[in-house]
Amino acid sequence: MTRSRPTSEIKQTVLTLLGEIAPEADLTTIRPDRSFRDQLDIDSMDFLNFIVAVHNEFHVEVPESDYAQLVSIDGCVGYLERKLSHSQG
Amino acid sequence: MTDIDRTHGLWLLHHMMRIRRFEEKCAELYSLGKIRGFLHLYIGEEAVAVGAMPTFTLDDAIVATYREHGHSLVRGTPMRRLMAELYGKATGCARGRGGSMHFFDASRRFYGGLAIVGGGLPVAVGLALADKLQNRPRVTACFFGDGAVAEGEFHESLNLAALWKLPVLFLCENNLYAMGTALQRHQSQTDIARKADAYAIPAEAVDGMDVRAVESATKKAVDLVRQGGGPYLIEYRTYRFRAHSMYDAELYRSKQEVSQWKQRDPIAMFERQLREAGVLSEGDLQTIESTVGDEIADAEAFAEAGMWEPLEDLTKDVYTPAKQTD
Amino acid sequence: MAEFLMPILGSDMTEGKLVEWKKKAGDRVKKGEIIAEVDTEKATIEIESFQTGIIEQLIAKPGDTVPVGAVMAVIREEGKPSGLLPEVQPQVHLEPDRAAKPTRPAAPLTPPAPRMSESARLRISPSARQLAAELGVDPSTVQGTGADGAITRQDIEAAAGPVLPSSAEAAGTAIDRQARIRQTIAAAMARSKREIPHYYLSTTIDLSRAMTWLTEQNLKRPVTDRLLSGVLLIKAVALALREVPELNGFWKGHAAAQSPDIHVGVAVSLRQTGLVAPAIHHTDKHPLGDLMKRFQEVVKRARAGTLRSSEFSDPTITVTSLGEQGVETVFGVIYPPQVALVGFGKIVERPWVVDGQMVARPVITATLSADHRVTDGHRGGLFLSVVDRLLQEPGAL
Amino acid sequence: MAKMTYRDAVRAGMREALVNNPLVFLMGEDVGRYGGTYACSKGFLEEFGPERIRDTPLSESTFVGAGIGAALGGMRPIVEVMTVNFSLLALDQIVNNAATMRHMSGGQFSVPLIVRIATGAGRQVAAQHSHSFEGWYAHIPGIKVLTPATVTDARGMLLTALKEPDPVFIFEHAYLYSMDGELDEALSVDISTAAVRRRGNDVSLITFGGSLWKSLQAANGLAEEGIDAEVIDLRVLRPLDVATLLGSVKKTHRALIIDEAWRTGSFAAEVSAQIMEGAFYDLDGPVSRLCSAEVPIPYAKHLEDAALPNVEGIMKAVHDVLRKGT
Repeated sequence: MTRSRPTSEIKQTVLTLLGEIAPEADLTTIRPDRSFRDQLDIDSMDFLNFIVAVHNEFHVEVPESDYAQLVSIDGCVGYLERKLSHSQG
Repeated sequence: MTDIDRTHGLWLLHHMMRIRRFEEKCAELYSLGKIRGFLHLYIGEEAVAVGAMPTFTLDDAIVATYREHGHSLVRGTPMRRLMAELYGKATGCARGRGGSMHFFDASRRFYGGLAIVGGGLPVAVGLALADKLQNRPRVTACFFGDGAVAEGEFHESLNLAALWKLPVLFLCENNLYAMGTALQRHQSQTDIARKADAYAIPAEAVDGMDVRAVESATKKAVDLVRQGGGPYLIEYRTYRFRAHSMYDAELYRSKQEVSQWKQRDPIAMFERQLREAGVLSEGDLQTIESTVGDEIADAEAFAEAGMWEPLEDLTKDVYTPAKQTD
Repeated sequence: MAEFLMPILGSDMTEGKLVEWKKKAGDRVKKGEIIAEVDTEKATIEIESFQTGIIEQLIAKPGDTVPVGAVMAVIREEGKPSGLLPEVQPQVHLEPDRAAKPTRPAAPLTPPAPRMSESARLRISPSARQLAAELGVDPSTVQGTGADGAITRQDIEAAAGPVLPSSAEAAGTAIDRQARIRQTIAAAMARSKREIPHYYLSTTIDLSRAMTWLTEQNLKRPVTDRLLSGVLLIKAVALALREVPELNGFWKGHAAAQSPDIHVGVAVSLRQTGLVAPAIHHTDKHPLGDLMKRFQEVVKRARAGTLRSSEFSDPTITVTSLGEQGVETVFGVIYPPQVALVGFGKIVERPWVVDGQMVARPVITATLSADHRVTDGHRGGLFLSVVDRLLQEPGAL
Repeated sequence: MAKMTYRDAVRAGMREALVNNPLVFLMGEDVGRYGGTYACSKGFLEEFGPERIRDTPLSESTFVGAGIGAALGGMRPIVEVMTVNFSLLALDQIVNNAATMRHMSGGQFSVPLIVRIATGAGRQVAAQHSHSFEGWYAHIPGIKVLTPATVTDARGMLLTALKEPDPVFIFEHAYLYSMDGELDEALSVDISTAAVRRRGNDVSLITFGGSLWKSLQAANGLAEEGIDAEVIDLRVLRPLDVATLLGSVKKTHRALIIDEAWRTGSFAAEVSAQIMEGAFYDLDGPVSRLCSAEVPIPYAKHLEDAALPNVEGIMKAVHDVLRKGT
């Protein structure tokens, strides 16, 4: 599976993963630059499950120390682009 | 100037005053909330109870109505027991269960204060029937108001009593008003005494404001009935000076009519007669007032101090306890 | 001096309107004489004075509405009072009708022995039986708190746990379901507040050792096996219940029923539709990793509405954590028929004195709401101190 | 054991009372010369004389009131009100005097009075003569209400009632007078308990008075279908023997009440409430009632039969009870 993925695809995948965690949430209205934990009332258990989903989907290791970078959609996408492009390098 | 026996005259005056002051105290206690519910005062009609009641022995039976304070007082039930009943206390003459309209006294064959208009007449007829069937020389006095003559039970009772020649006296206190309905507005024949003619019952009308006239007419009738002459009807023409019950606005009669009748206040008139006969002194009046005042104050204190009936006795006496059956 | 009071002019009168005085101050009035006119709802009545004397002062003014028994005028008495004039009470003696107030003897507190009818039929009300069928609760497992041990709707609702988004709800629309869930929560909460005499205790626990140990653990663990602080707290509570077992169980009918097993109910918020507290069975027996798996599983099923009814029916205690909602201290309401609820707040950095030195430490406020019919503060306090002690050795959890 | 009609049993009871107790006398419309509307006092006038067998004018309120008065006066009256339909005219005397005197007088007066009243429909006498109001009377504290359905009870209950110090009302279903039955004179007959007339396990048929025999017939029909019905004869509506009827329902878990009165506010409604309150957790299905159609009872036979509870109706109702109560 090719590692490099276009940004829009990464973003779309992140949104679908988030949708599994919060099925009743309306993802079209959330602001990508702000923490989705507050907007969607995602607690630590949900966030852990999200991180596990990201790990399984993108095969990246996400240490607890990096959690802070993944609390918004843009943050996630940026983090994953770095991780994915880095691993390619 | 008919002469009046001083002792008897003072007795009659004392008892009329006694009723009058008792009823005035009741009005006051009602306004203070000590007496509740309905209260029908006898002020103005004292001469009837005081004149008629003593003509019956304690063996005779008395059936009266909800305006029966005067009758009970003269019949002899202690004033204390009546006041306690008005307070609803267990020391009342019906243990606080009857109130003003339902005084009872088995020891004096006083079968109540019965408050359904006309409801007492059939019971009186039955009491007389029992006396006749057991050949007892007793009579039954049945007091009722002019309102009762409109009830079917009045006609049924007079007919049955006459048919079976029963020893009962139908004593109608015609105070001209059935609550708020004047006599001529509820009776085609307003001469109540003549209604007895329909049942071949001897009857007469008497001035209910003249205690001696009441006394003599009633005594004559009682003797006739006691001899087995069958029933007798007396219509006492009297008037109540107060509202039907506490309180009504008395829209149904004029102030002039009331003050006109007050000119013939039974107590004031008899006082004059006693004075004119020279048998009444100022001192006598003071004595009566203070004796009556003391008795009322004592009755009030007795009622105040009386206990409420314990709630556990609420259903006591709905039925007669088994052991009391002979 | 005698006071003239607004008289009671009818059995149902509470006040009267003064129309006009018939006398003025200084006038002499005789007993029985008309002194004023008063309007009741029914009619205008002339009222009489019950004293003879000189009117000292007219207090009420025409047009005033005066309650029964209130003073309207003052009369200076003169003339010989007839006999013992009873002292006029200042206000109307509105004796409460004592006969009407039933004084029921206190009902004996001895719990009625549950009476089993001859064919050992289940004492369950028809409507409770129907609700049990709806909610998938087996009534024979439920202890009745109704008359003579009868099982009531409330018993079924309690047995079915505070919220029931199970499949049985599927039929209703989402809104309808939400309303019903809210209704059930409301019934349980109302009953709890009505029946359970809560007492509340709180303590602050230093979590520095626990958090350090957790970070080290998660570094070593793959992301799928990572632990959350919550699981440490749940395990600590479960183990602490072994030392203070009375907090673990139910209040049945009229007595406490301690539970031999420890099933901690974990409060999980369902975002719009409220809260559910499914049980993690035998919480004290699972190692942390395994407990984390069960914790995740339960939350996922709760959110998806596929919780098994058994997970609802028997949490022996409930833990709720509102740290993530920014709350420091939680004083929760016990879920009947349980007898205790443990609350955890936010983990915050706080100045902490260690050996006389001021240091910063991550701390958390732990609270206990408990049923005073079952335990008292002494045992509750002991429980919290055990939780604290256990959290100081996270490795042993 | 003698075989006789229900009417003969009533007559035997009254005659025994008149012979044994001189204070007993019978009063009512056509009880003397006519021998009683249902011939229950035939021959009494000749044997006991007009003093003790008294035909009354058509004045129900007054001769019932007179019965009360005579009882108060020491007699032991038996008043016969021809039918429950005319007893409405005497309800005031019954409720406000007979039932109330003892309690309201604070236990001073007892009213040892027996009133016998024919009740029920089924003889094509149309609406005004076909009422069943015994349930109304059972609402009144202070009196007892009996509904003898068997020949033994017709005689025995009257004699037991004569020992009661309080008023007792005996309702005799008009249909029963000419019914034959076994008179067990030895049996001591109480006036406080219900009787199990037929044992069964599947459903409790609870009834009284005239409806007993229809219920027994229905039970026999049901037995052929393998349905084992228990039949409870209440015998007494006040005091109601709740223990016996609950005992039956706790065994069968299903109940049908048969009452010839109109369904709304009927005595059957009271029995149903007692079962709901006392055996709620033993019920497998709702208590059901079979009463008269809520219509003035019509004259035409086919209409009257359709309006009244009948054997087929009872059996169908039992089928519904068994099906509904799954």
